[in-house]
Amino acid sequence: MLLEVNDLHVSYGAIRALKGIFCQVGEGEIVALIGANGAGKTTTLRTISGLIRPQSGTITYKGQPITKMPPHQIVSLGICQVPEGRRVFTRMTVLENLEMGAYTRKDKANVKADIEKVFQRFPRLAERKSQLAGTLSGGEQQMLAMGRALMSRPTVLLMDEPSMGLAPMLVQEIFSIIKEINQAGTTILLVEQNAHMALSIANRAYVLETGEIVLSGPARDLANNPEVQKAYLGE
Amino acid sequence: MDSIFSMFLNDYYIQVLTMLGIYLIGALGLNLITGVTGQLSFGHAAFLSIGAYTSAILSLKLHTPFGLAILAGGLMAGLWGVLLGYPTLRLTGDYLGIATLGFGEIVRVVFLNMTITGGALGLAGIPRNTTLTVVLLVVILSVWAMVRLENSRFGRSLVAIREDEIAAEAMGVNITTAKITAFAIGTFLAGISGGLYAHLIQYLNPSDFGFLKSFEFLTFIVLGGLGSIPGVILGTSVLTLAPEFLRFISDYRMLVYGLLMVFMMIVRPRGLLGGVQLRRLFAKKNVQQTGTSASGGAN
Amino acid sequence: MGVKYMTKTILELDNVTIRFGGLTAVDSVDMKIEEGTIRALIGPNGAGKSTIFNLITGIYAPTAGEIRFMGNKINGLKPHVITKMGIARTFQNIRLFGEMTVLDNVKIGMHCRTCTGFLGALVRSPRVKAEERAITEASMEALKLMELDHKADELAMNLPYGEQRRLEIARALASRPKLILLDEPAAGMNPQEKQTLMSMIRKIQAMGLTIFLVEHDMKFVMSLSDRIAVLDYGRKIAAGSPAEVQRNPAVIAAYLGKEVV
Amino acid sequence: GCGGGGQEKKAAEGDKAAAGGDTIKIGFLGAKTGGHAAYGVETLKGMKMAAKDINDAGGILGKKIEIIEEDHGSKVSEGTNVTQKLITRDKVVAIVGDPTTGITKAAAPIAQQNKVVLLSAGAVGTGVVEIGDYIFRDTLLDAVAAPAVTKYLNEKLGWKKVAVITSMNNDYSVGLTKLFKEALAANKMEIVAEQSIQDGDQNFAAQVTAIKDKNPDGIIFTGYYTEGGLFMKEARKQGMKAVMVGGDGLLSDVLMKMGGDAVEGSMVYCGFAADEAKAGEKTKKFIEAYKAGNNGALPDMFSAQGYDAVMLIADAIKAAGSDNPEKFRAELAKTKDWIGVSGTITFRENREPIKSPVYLLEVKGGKFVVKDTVDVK
Amino acid sequence: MLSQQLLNGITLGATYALIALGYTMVYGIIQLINFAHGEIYMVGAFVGVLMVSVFQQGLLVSLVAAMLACMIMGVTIERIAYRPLRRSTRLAPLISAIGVSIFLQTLMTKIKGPQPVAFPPVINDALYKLGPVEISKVQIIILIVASLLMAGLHFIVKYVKIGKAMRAASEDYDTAALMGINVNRVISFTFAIGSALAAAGGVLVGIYFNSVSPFMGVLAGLKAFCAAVLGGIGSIPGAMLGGLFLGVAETLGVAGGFDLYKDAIAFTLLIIVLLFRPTGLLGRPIQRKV
Ligand SMILES: Nc1ncnc2c1ncn2[C@@H]1O[C@H](COP(=O)(O)OP(=O)(O)OP(=O)(O)O)[C@@H](O)[C@H]1O
Ligand SMILES: Nc1ncnc2c1ncn2[C@@H]1O[C@H](COP(=O)(O)OP(=O)(O)OP(=O)(O)O)[C@@H](O)[C@H]1O
Ligand SMILES: [Mg+2]
Ligand SMILES: [Mg+2]
Repeated sequence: MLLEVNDLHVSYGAIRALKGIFCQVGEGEIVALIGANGAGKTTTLRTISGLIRPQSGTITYKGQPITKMPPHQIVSLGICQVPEGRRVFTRMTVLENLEMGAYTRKDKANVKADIEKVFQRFPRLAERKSQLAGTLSGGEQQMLAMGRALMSRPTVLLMDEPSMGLAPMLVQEIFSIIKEINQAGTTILLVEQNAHMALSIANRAYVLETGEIVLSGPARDLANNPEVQKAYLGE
Repeated sequence: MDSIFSMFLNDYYIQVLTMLGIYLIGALGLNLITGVTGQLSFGHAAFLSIGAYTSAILSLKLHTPFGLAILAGGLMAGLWGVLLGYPTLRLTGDYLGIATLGFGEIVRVVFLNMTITGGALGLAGIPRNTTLTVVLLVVILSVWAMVRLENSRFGRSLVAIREDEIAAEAMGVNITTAKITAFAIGTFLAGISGGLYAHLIQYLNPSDFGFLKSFEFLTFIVLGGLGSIPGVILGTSVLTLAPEFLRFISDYRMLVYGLLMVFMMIVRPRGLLGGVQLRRLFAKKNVQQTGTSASGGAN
Repeated sequence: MGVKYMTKTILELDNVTIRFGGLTAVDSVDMKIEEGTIRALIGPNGAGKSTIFNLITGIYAPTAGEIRFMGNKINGLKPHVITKMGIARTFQNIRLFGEMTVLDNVKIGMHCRTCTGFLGALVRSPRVKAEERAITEASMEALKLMELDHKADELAMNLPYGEQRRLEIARALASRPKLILLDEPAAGMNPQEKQTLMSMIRKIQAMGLTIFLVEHDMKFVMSLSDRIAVLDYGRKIAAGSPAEVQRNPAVIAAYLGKEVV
Repeated sequence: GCGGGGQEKKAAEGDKAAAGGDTIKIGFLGAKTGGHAAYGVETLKGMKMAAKDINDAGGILGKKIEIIEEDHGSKVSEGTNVTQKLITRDKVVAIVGDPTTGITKAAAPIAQQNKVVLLSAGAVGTGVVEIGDYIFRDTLLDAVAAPAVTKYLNEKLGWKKVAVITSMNNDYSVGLTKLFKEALAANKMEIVAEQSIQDGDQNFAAQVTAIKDKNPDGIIFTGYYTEGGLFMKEARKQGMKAVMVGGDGLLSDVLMKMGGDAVEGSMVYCGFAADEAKAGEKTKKFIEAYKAGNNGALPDMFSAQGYDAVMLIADAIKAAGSDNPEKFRAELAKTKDWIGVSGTITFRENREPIKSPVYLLEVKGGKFVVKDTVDVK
Repeated sequence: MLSQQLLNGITLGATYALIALGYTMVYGIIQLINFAHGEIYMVGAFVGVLMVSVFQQGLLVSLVAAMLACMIMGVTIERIAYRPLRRSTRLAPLISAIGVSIFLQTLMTKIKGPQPVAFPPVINDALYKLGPVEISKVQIIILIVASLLMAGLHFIVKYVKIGKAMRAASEDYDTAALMGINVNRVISFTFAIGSALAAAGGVLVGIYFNSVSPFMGVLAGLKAFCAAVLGGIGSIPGAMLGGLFLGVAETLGVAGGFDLYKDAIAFTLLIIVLLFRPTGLLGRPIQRKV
């Protein structure tokens, strides 16, 4: 397994957000993480990225423990994240934000080409190249956050609700982009409220409830699971 | 009352406690401006000095009765609070801080050059009317007033401004009026504090009200816990009493005092009593009360 | 309620335009919203929807055009004045008073309907006490409506995302608005939560309020709105009933991508 | 009404302490930290030396002197706290301090109310001893120095015509000019030119031009060192030869820095300067002891006056045969031609000190050296 | 002699600018009003004195030594007193900074005594005539050193990657870390540079005014803070401009005969500027996008 999470416990002060999470992401997979508000999805991703120190448990990447690594080192291993709530650098321009995404890269020429690629994917961003990211609309910021993560050419991409606030057409676009970069070799761990879409492109999925994994398996099986349908697919 | 105090406390303790009380009044004022409303003020000492000089001059030149002189000092400080607040409160964050800091320095320089204030020589011979009893009364009154404000429609609107100005405005809070009112009350208390100070120390000098004094007040409220009234009381007490308690280490006193500030901040980053509000201390009781009164209304 | 049948215009946008530097974010938009209806505004990202909300609530002033609320021109007024006149809103990026309790957040909503100043707070006369009691009761009611009353004493920042969104609505309701603007109220919610939210919004409508709504979840929008306006690059490209809009080729091309069922 | 009871109690406590203690406590009121620390620390050094000298010689009235040192961090409010503490808790019979006028004025009323002697070893401003009959100071006052120096200029240096330069926006300068003018009149000296400047000015061409033609014997400059240095520079540039005389406002190395060669020969008076060559026996011993304890550094005005302050108090106690402030206060007030390390001190009726000698320093080779000492009667 | 006054003002302003630069850098990233910055400047000046007097070094060596010593000190202070407070309210580290400032000032008073110390002569000061103005060697050195340091800083921030990382970190530590930025290192680096600049300022001012004291940092820190805000928080050219503005305003205020009101003039100007440009001279206007 490329990425393995073992018995992860995380608390915010008195609040126990994760109570022993186990999950695995294999090379080349798309793995979806679904669950209600406050289930602990974001917490899981932030812990993997090293932004939160777990109480206990281990995270390994290619067999190497990364649990105690600082976030920037984890990024340099190739694990990148599209954070929840966009988190663009509001006082920097769209272009500068994209450049920040390529911070760890040394190949300047390719960076330029990749920026062009992002602009092709999201023409809206190209139009607003030198606008301050803080004045972008919500959806535009979401596109920027996505584009910025792509700039790092990650091995593993963690995505936290990438479709939030996007127009329907763009939602479809985002999911096809996810598929596309996955096919190009990037492994993906996807957190989504839009469980329908998530399960339709994922290989496998985990269902999280109040800090624990309650269900897991191939995405298709989960999509057909009546409990899941009732709770997360609104059917 | 004062004679009762002096039966139990020697004059040194009385002096120290009186000073503590005076600082507390000023700190409560700053807490309303900075702690509750979130408006950074680095010029609080200026308002103390305005109150101090106003009341002292009234006492000296016009023999105004003590209480009246103090009140006038408070009102004068509040007036200047409004005059300063009006143009500057549209500044945000540190820019407001700097503007208030600048105002503080301007006030100091002006007092330094006025004849009625005695300029650099200072103003001496102010009658010593401030007693522990008076200060204690004013402290109790101020705490009471602040607790009432905190739990009112007005107090809530101030906190809302601190938390999110845009949302507060969108919810119908007139932020300009609210901020200026907070400034007026906060600086009024500073003026009262200054007046009491003048009538305790009996001597005023502009250099005692420089920006370092303003930062001292800020230290009181941040270390206690911004926006928390028990916090302000504790923070002010710790920081004004610590230099006295630390006298036994003599030459290392200020070294330790500096380290203590760093240490306390690191241990309690939100202040000693950050987030503690008197009301929340009694929260359970209150909830029950509203519960019963609500159901009573329904019946 | 009979309100629905009175076709009285509550909000009117007349040729409203705003520019940011060279960018025209909202371009000569006309709109009329009837009292008691649910109106949706949809459009691609960056079309200018939130900007229209900001214009209505006085956060931006239009470069050109006029906005009228119940016949009165409101552009140029301060946000708090507009709120007092009867328009309340929620924010796309949640803006709660994080360090205040849930109940206090809602009480702030009542601010413009009450009047105790700081002197009143000190004196605490029977009138003031009565007012405070009324505020608490009305706020609890708003919380009940949004099913948040059990969280009244928690700090707003400790609520999960979906509940924060509902709290924003409760807070807006507390200002007793005639018109309420909801900016992506369902974002970040799961399908079940969205269902609950829909029924809550219908309840709000039943109370006689007019609802103006921006949302990207088409199922949500289509089943809720009476009429829909579509914006693209700041211009209104279509308007009509949900069925009409869904079939409009321009809308499909610019926004929906394919017809939504 | 209430305060009265407290005071009586205090007096009783004071008596008890005076009778019962086996040490005589003298408090130090000053800054060891903060902006005024330079004055406080030096004062304290002098005080400690005095206490040591007294105790080594067997103390007074069979008791040792004990210095209670407290730091007020250069803050007025803490200064009053310290004063209260010294009086109430430590039961000192006298307080030496504060070296600055401001804090002295805040502390003095407390000492006065509690009938504890307060002797400032540094305050020179007005309105200090007026606070009450327990308040003293042992510094050189301009009112004493200016006439003495003027007389010296007239008699010893033969000056008849002078130019007077005042910095109009400087309280100190305006006041000093007034004192000098009175003294000049008393000595029948002529003011041939009078010019005003402002602190902060850098260009004095006009003023110098105006006085140059009057050919004064010397220039009396009452302002501060920065302007003094620059002023003399301009004077030399325009070919004036006369030297400058001023008060301790000119006493700073900055004078030489600003004036360079132009201030060679300029004269400045002050209350004390360590001058081993000309010093009397007592002073010489003091300087030696100070140097020994401070890596060869020389004592300044504050340490010398701090030393004298303790000695003055000790002698008053000895003379009164009691360390009760109410008794030795009177003896202290009678001090006349008392010889200390910073000079001879006499308290006038209003307890203002007349200090002798006035130290007249001269700039020589870029340094201040003692030119002469001027006795005051 | 307006041009002469202007020159004096610019020299004074250049030293303010040096201190303000460090201030604004730290300020821009961790939003900390680094009250101890003035104390670092003071310590820098003392290290300069020590190098010249005890180790008999020339100006350049002393300057570099002071800068190095203060770099280490600045980084250490950040580690101990500010890093644990990074995620708390903005005012918490301010208080901790005041504590550090009290500590350093008292410590220096203990070590060197409270008296001002004369800066031992390192350069023989000469005056040059430049048309209508006289400029001293010290002034020339200050202007040159300050310009070089500022140019160097500008280069780093504008063209070197860490400059951009600073701006990113200043907005959001977490997201910056998610870009692969070592936030701790960026912040340490900022403190190192800022403290070095302050030390340089300390040495230069020590030479200029020929006096170094444990209390010299208080007012200098305040002025630098004002200069930084005046220029626009976090803006490096702004800090330079703010420093110069303040220096010139003060000097001209004095020259105009408002000596007594010198500080008041500077602050009145400052308030007026802020009323017209609420985010400082070069600060970006705040965008209200909700
Ligand atoms: N900074 C924090 N402090 C305290 N509690 C937190 C914090 N962040 C999250 N929590 C709590 O931890 C739990 C898990 O939160 P998390 O954000 O991981 O949920 P989530 O599954 O991502 O939910 P959502 O779908 O709303 O994004 C929730 O109960 C939440 O309230
Ligand atoms: N203050 C501003 N300065 C510059 N451009 C702005 C500003 N505010 C908004 N814009 C631009 O105006 C356009 C409309 O933004 P708006 O937020 O209204 O979009 P929206 O329709 O709400 O989009 P979304 O669905 O993504 O939230 C966007 O392209 C945005 O970049
Ligand atoms: Mg989440
Ligand atoms: Mg929007």
